[in-house]
Amino acid sequence: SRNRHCRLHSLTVKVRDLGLGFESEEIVRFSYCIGSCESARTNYDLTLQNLVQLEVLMRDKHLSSNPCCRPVRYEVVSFMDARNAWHTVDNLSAAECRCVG
Amino acid sequence: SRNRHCRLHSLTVKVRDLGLGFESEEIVRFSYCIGSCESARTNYDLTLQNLVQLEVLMRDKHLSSNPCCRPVRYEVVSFMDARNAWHTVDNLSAAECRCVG
Amino acid sequence: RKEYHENVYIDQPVGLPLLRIHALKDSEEEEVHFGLCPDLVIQRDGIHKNLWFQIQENTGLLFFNRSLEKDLHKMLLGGSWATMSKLVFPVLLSSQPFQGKECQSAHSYNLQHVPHAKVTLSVINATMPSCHSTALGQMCFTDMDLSFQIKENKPPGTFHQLQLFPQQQPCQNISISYKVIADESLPFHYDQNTTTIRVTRSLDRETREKYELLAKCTVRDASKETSKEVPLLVTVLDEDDTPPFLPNGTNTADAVVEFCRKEGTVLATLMVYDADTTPIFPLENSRKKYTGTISTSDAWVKETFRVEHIFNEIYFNPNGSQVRGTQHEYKLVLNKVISITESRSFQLDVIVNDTEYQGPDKSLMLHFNISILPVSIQFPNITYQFTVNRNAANFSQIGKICINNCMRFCGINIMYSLQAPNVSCYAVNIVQSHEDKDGSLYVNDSAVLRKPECKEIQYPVLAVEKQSKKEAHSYLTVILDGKLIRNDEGCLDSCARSKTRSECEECGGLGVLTGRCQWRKGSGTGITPNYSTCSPSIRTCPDGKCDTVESKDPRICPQDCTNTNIIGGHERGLTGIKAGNGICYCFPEENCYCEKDDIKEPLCDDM
Amino acid sequence: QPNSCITAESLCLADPVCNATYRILENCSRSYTKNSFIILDHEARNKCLQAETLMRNSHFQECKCQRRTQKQEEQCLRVYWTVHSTVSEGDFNLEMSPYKNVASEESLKTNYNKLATQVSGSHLAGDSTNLCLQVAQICSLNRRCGRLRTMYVSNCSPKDGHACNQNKCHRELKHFFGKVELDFTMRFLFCPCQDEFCGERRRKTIVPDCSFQNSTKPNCLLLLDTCLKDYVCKSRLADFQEQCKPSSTSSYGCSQHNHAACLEAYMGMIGTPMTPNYISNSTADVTLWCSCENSGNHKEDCDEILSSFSNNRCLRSAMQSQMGLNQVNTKDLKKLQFIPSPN
Repeated sequence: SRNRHCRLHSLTVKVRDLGLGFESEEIVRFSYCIGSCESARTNYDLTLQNLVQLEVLMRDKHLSSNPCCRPVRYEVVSFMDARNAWHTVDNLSAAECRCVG
Repeated sequence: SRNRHCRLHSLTVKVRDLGLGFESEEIVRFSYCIGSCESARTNYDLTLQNLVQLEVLMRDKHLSSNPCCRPVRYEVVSFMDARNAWHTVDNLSAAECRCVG
Repeated sequence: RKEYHENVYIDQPVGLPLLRIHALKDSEEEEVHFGLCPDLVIQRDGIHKNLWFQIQENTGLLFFNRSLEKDLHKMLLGGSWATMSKLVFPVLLSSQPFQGKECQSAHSYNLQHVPHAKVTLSVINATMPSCHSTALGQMCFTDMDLSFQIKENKPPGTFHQLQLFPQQQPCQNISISYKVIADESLPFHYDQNTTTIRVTRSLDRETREKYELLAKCTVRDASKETSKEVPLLVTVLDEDDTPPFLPNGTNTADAVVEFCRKEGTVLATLMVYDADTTPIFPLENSRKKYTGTISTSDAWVKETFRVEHIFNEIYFNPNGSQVRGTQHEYKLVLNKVISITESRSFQLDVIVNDTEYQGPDKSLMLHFNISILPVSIQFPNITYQFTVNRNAANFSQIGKICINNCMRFCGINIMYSLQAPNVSCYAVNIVQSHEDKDGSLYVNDSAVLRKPECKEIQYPVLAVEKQSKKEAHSYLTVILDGKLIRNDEGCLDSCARSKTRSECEECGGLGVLTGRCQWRKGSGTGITPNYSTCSPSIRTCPDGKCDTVESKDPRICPQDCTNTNIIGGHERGLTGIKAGNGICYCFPEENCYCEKDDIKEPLCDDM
Repeated sequence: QPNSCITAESLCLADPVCNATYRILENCSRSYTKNSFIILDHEARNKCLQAETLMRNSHFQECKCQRRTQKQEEQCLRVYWTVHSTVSEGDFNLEMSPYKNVASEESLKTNYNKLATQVSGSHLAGDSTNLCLQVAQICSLNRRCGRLRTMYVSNCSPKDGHACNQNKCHRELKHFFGKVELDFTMRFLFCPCQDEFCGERRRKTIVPDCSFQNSTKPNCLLLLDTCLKDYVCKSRLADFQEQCKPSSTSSYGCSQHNHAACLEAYMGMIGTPMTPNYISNSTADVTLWCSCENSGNHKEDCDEILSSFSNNRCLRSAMQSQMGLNQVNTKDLKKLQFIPSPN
């Protein structure tokens, strides 16, 4: 459990694999946020966890008992598609991660 | 799944069931955030989802692919414990929810 | 009596006395003059000309001279039929005949400085109670309680008349007789004929300040007889008529200044008593009453010492009764730090003065025999030797360095330092403790500990007293031993991060003595000071104190030093976690958590 | 119905003559509060007296102030005492309360009972013999009561090792007892106890370490002096003296025959410099945090202040009747069916 705190990771992917429907042979750098937000939890999170353990509250995928590791700033990504047209996509790649919420 | 958007719910719990170690017969109002944040997703989230489906990225409990439904404001809660001592716990009960991150 | 209450009925006959104001004299030859002011206050209606009441200047009899019927509307607020309203006015007292100007300064707002009695008349919008409607018992006394105040050291005089005025008791064909039940020896006399009560001699509060008598009234009508007893209380008012005195004759105390030399140190205390009371209210007057001044012309003495004075009420028991008096405490206090080289003995005198007492011996002298001893800066004649494990981490605490009596110092600041060692192995350093008394030795370069050539290191140790620059020297030998152990890469820098025993004991962290963190198994349930936690050294962390080594880096012992958020059931100390629920662990400089031992994986959404 | 002193003031200010006289009175009242009255020369003092008599017979006749109106209350009380400054300064008996008389007791039975049934029947009730615990639970169920209770407790508790701030604590306590319905606060503060454990909870209700106690006990004359210099405290004290005036003749114990009014006036003192509290966990007697030590010749005046709380027949009978009331209500609640807790 050491040093897996929420931080920025990145990899290079084909534009096609972004799954946004663009047809392009280009590759882009995609950065994303992953890691534990344990150290950002509050009394609320501890209580939520205890209530679920006591089954006072039901476990639910829309119930998060600690802050989530999410981008707080994005980078714009530009590329030319197969018909040599330029595209710029906002909010695609994370620029900075933090435990939010 | 219509009205399952991220919002505030509350219930009355015994202080003892909060699981924070306080011995008290008092009850407190505990409010928490639950609900879907689908409507707040960005290109980043769609891309992340696709990369996981393509197994370019591994599924991981510390990887959240949409904003999470979290408190953005908390309420203080005070109670008297079994030795008649007063306690005030910060950031215990949610006061307002939002899709964050 | 300070206050008089009486009822006045709308149909009450005029021209008769309503009540009698009594007063006592301050001296035999003094005359007594009673006076009324032209205005009075009508409750809810404010100030009005006094058209209804007059007072006999020398007897204090208050007459009701004009019927209220015509002025009812003034009384009862423009016809709003309140059943009752109140008239309030002062009866002034003077030893000179009244010229009328006394009323200017004495209007009802500000009477603290004018001798007076406050009269409150309740105007009752109903006919006077007839004979049969009044219970026999109510014909004896009005509902005013019989409590009186008599100044001590004053001449005798009459202070009350038990018998009510005719219109105050409506029944004619009944007989009312009064008696005062009191011990013969008491200084009061009751005159059966006039039903007046006299104080027969000058009273001395310092002998007795309260008298409880009993007024008995017997009412007989044709068919029956009833009697009623009411307590009659006399309180004796104090005058400053006794000088200060020493409780057991001691006016001298010894004051030794040695190890504690800082400003504010209390060196000695002497008591002075006064049989008089000392009112604390209003504050400014009480402080001025008793003074305590150092009597010296030596500037150094004036600068170096001060006297602090507090007083509280005590009780004296002259022949069995309990009387309030005052105990004055005079503390001799250091007004500034005294150098360790200062050494002298002398007597310091303090003059205590009772400023309000007019008689002889109003002040007395207190003597403090002061001896200021020098303090030597020396190490005990031993050389310091400590063994350190080669796996020790930075900030691990090795031991303490302390010159003679160092733990008894206050106001004496010692700076400890290590000089260059005999071999170039600079592994250890020293830091002052919080009050600069002793020095804490700690590892400040753990890499040096792993060098085989560094086995036994000798440091010259220097101690310097900050103010006088006096020095002391000694030697410290550090012996390194222990087999080196490898640290797992994944280990982090702070023991406090670990949440379980296994995680804790497989890693090191800042401050560890033997290369491994130590798990402190908690005991007790709920929020307890004895919480489970992972520590670099259980002897010093957590111990509720963030010492000077621990405060060098937040990762060493956040359990004692953290000021960040503590999440979960806890109790915060001045710094750090005083008590916690289950296991307490920290992300230094972020948050600390206290959670129950059976921590499951946190819930996570989506995915 | 006596009018409000605020409306009286605005009517007066609209009338030039009244306006001028009222301004004179404002200066007079300012000098009384700083008791520099002695500096006022004879001429100025007479002007004040006439101004006040004029005022009392004009718009301000019998004007009063509304209880529990927070911001407005202070402004109204300032007007009231401006027009009533001849009540002799520094005197303990303030004669008349500036507040309009209290609503009748019937209006008290609002939504308290509804919540009480939820607590007493549900799994949340826990130790139901401790009535002070139960009223605390009922308060937590009511959103306003629970929130305002947390507000005063958190402001009356020490934060991170530093001592509490008594002014903030007093402000929040006044807020709680001024805002939450009497229905709750009466039962919350005057809950009956059979044992010292319940008695300790009752004693600690107003967080006395911060709101009541201080390191040393001042003389009660000093406490009164501080109170009389503060409009709200002076008014609450006048109200308490009027509503809780003991009567030796009536079996009711009070000359005003309105126990609820006395208890409301007592609660009005909480959060002022003369905040009263229960003496210990084994009695329902209350007192002030002051002593009559070092009173000198003013011992009797001091005793009068202290005993108006610690030995007041009317206050004691009002508290006993309220506690008796609470006792009865919770017994018959048991029979009612449990209703699930709100969501």
